[in-house]
Amino acid sequence: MKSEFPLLAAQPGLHYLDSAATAQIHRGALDAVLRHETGSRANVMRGTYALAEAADQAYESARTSAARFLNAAADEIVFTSGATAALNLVAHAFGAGLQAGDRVLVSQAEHHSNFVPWLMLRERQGIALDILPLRPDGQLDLDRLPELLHDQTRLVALTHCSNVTGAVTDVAAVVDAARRVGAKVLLDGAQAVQHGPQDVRVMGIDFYAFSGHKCFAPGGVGVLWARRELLRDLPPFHGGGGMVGEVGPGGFSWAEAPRRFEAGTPPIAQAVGLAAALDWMMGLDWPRLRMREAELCARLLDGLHDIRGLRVLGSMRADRRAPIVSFEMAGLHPHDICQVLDARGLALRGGHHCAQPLLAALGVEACTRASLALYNDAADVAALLDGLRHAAKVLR
Amino acid sequence: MKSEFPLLAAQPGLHYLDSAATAQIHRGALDAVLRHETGSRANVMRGTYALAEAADQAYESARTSAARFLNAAADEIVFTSGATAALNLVAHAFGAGLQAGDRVLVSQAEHHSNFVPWLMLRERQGIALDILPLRPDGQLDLDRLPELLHDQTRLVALTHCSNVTGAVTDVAAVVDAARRVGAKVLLDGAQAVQHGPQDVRVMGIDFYAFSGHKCFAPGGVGVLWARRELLRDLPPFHGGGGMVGEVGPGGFSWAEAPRRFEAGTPPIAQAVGLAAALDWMMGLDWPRLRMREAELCARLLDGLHDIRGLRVLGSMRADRRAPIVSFEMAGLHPHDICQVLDARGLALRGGHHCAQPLLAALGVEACTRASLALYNDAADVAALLDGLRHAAKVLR
Amino acid sequence: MSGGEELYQQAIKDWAQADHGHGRLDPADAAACADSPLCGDRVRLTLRLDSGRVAALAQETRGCLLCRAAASLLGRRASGMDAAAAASATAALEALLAEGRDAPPAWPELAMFAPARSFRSRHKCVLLPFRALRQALEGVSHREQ
Amino acid sequence: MSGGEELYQQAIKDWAQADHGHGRLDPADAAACADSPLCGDRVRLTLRLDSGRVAALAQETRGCLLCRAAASLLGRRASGMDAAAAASATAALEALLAEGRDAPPAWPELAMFAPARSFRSRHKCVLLPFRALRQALEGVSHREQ
Ligand SMILES: Cc1ncc(COP(=O)(O)O)c(C=O)c1O
Ligand SMILES: Cc1ncc(COP(=O)(O)O)c(C=O)c1O
Repeated sequence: MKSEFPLLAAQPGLHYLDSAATAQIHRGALDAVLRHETGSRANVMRGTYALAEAADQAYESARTSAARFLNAAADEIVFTSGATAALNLVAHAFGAGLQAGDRVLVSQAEHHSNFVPWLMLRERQGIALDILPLRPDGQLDLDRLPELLHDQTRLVALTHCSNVTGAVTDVAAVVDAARRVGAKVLLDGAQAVQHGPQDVRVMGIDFYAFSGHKCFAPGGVGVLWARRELLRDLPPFHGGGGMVGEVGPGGFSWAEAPRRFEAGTPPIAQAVGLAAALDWMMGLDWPRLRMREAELCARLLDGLHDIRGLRVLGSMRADRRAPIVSFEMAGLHPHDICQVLDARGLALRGGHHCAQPLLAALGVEACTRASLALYNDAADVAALLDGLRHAAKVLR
Repeated sequence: MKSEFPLLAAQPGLHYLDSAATAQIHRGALDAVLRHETGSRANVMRGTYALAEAADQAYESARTSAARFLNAAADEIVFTSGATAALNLVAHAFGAGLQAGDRVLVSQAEHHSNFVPWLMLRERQGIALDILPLRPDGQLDLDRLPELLHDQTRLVALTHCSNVTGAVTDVAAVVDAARRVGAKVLLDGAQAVQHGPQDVRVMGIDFYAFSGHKCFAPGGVGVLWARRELLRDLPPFHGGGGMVGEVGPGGFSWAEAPRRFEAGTPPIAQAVGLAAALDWMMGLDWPRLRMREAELCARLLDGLHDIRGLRVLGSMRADRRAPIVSFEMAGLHPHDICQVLDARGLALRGGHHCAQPLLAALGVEACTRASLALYNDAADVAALLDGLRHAAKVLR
Repeated sequence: MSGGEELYQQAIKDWAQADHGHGRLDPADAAACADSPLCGDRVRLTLRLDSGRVAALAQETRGCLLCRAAASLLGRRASGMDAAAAASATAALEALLAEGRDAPPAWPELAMFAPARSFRSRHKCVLLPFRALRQALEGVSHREQ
Repeated sequence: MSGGEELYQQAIKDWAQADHGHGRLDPADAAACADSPLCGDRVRLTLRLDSGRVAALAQETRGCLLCRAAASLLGRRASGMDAAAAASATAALEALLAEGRDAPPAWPELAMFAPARSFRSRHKCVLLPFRALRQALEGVSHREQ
């Protein structure tokens, strides 16, 4: 599998364990970018010459790929510059309809990208923000949902999968509770997508957001999916070329969704690269890959359990989590740990992982994170466990 | 020159005359993207491992290149997803400080991306929008500035160069007038940058925005430059990872500029590609290239002048315009013209070019646009002139 | 870069030139305006109806030759159509453009649009008047992207 | 992937371990808190001053070994420094890290940070306590990116 990822193929000594930050790019995605830029590069949407038609078709067919990946319709797919931009889009476009008295529910487990936009919405519109707490095992405390959901709750905006603990949200329970108060449900899928295609219909949610760079695709592109009925009525967020009907000094009319939300020249080659990555992913045997990822994760958790003074954040069970494992080592700072690991070709990240509320809830200031993707193998896990023992020696 | 542009090199029969929509990518920019994705791909800002350090350095050094291109400082450069995103950023971050009674001045020559965000700001904050008219020759009617600028004018947001008429704005006169009422000046540089490096200090402006895909670089990346003193105090626009200090349920503190404005994972490889394109451009002989572009433009204007029933929008003089030439042909629709031209390998765009107010001011519904860049030559111009004569025959 | 000229057969130019049904009915029993914001084409239809069927159609069209030819064709041929007929003509035209189907016996003139098949960005130009007619007859709004 | 371990010489570990000057002065004549929002390091300094010179320094540091070693070094060595001395020590440390300069005679201990040269993301860890000291003495706020 590593041979399909040019960077990993070129650096055989590298144990890349930071896919939760950015996954490596698949060669198919890189080739697609290259092919597009050298064979079909033009602006989209308005040109009638052959190159522009090719660019248009490539871009719209990328939309179709993204839709298939989520089991959605193409006209429900908005291309953005990333998950963060997608989440801000919802906070502005959906948020514009909210006012004092309305409530939004988020959780302590959110990445800042699904937390700060709601803090900002609270400042802008005077809504109330409810915060679902974590259980000590890192799972969202869904038992608290009934008391935190109100008739005024308009949106439940939760992570699909924590970028720190790997905890996977019980979506059915969330949707069920949210529907009871008539709230819409947004899932931040940034961490979920690299572990396989998703089904927004089966989940029964309303919004889904993710980034290309976390699913083996180029950076600079992301996806917001929203139910057609919802998208149809939302006001635009960014203004600019392509999202309007008529424009004059008196105002402007809106283009239809999804164009209404794609002001300006979109990331065309990046969307084409994303589609190549998603198409490739859709051809994989995910039940098998998920089992493999879970096995590696279990092996990692087992090994970490045996390291003295090491504490894993969240559950020690591999079955209710994605293969993202963060930990503390008594008396050792994550930066120092990562530095020593780097000397052995182990690429891990230490810090607050843009999840300060989560770290605060777990009583941690910073932690070290190992995240596994489909290209990781048992040797990567073994090297990490070795490396951590070594780091403890070097640093103490 | 065409040999340095992979798409043009691969399609020798192509007369690409749509660089105002998207310029072709320089091979150096494409190589830089490829090298980055296969050698230095990691997320930026928080990793300490070697790959993350390399990514960080590449990204920050891209910031330095963009700064050099504008004669600015690196910490004044905000990477965005494009010019449109940069303009929306200003409309929100600077716009947040405006209120009813304040005024913003734009012009009839603006691209929708520098028009709609201000219409939206007017809706949000109740500011007044003043609109500088065009002269019949397509130039901004700067004589009207004194009467349209008020003590309450906070911002003058104008295009540096029209994407329809090619008219170049007399920046010194604008800055002079704006300073007199204490207004800041924003220039939309989207069309200017492909014709050479710019000097924001000499221009004496406050904000400058442009896109990578229009200056021989990848799409999905753009630049907002703002004066350090201004940027320091502006509130953030998008919320998310990387733009915060501390985050908790009570709120968040801001990171320093420029990070404050770069929520989420930025377009890293795209910024690296942009830097390669800008570095390459900075090594060119621009006085010579500009003269060459002006000569080609003059040749084109001359030739168009001789075609019966053809009317050029804006000035017939090549010296006060960038090599962007839009025209009408009596009784012929731009789409039909472009279609016939396409059959001869001529890539041109017809329509309103996202500039409905400008077309309305010039009394036109749609027009055909030929835009020249540094890789175009006399053969491109000759083919176009031939093609137009032919189109008139085919379509009438 | 291929065969864009075949598009402009004499038939298309003639239909566009003829501009059948040009004008506006006032009063009208139904009306629709379909536009393509991205290319600026616009078709304004006004209809007189007789038990749900077109008794008279007038069109004001701003657009390219393809769009104008299609509008002019409706100006000549729409009489007697009801919503179902408009839907089926539109579907036939869509199938002709997208899937390469032949023109249906009821609409032999549609064959003149066959060369537009390979130019996807132009399909909407041809379809706009037909979509406007459906919109007017079905009373639903439709705006083409 | 290169030589990350050399960073952690015994000297650094010893200085960090020793944690010289740990604590907080109350009342204090000057104070500063410098943090690195991106990695979570934080240094809180409290000072007693005597005609602009450090009479006593206390530090509370949360951070990595490099940051703690640098803070502990200040805890031991800051006495007698004024703003100019803090500025020049900081500059010397910056030059040592960024340009490969030697440690200045007045600050031989800085040599222990030389292995951090090739790890640019760690420079700020080492510099944070020094920048906090400048901030406290100059009364200007400084936040490290
Ligand atoms: C003058 C002008 N301003 C702004 C833009 C918007 O740039 P982008 O679409 O790359 O965001 C364009 C390009 O279409 C333009 O020509
Ligand atoms: C859970 C989660 N949400 C959102 C984001 C933001 O994604 P991006 O930085 O690609 O916009 C991330 C990635 O850092 C994440 O892990």
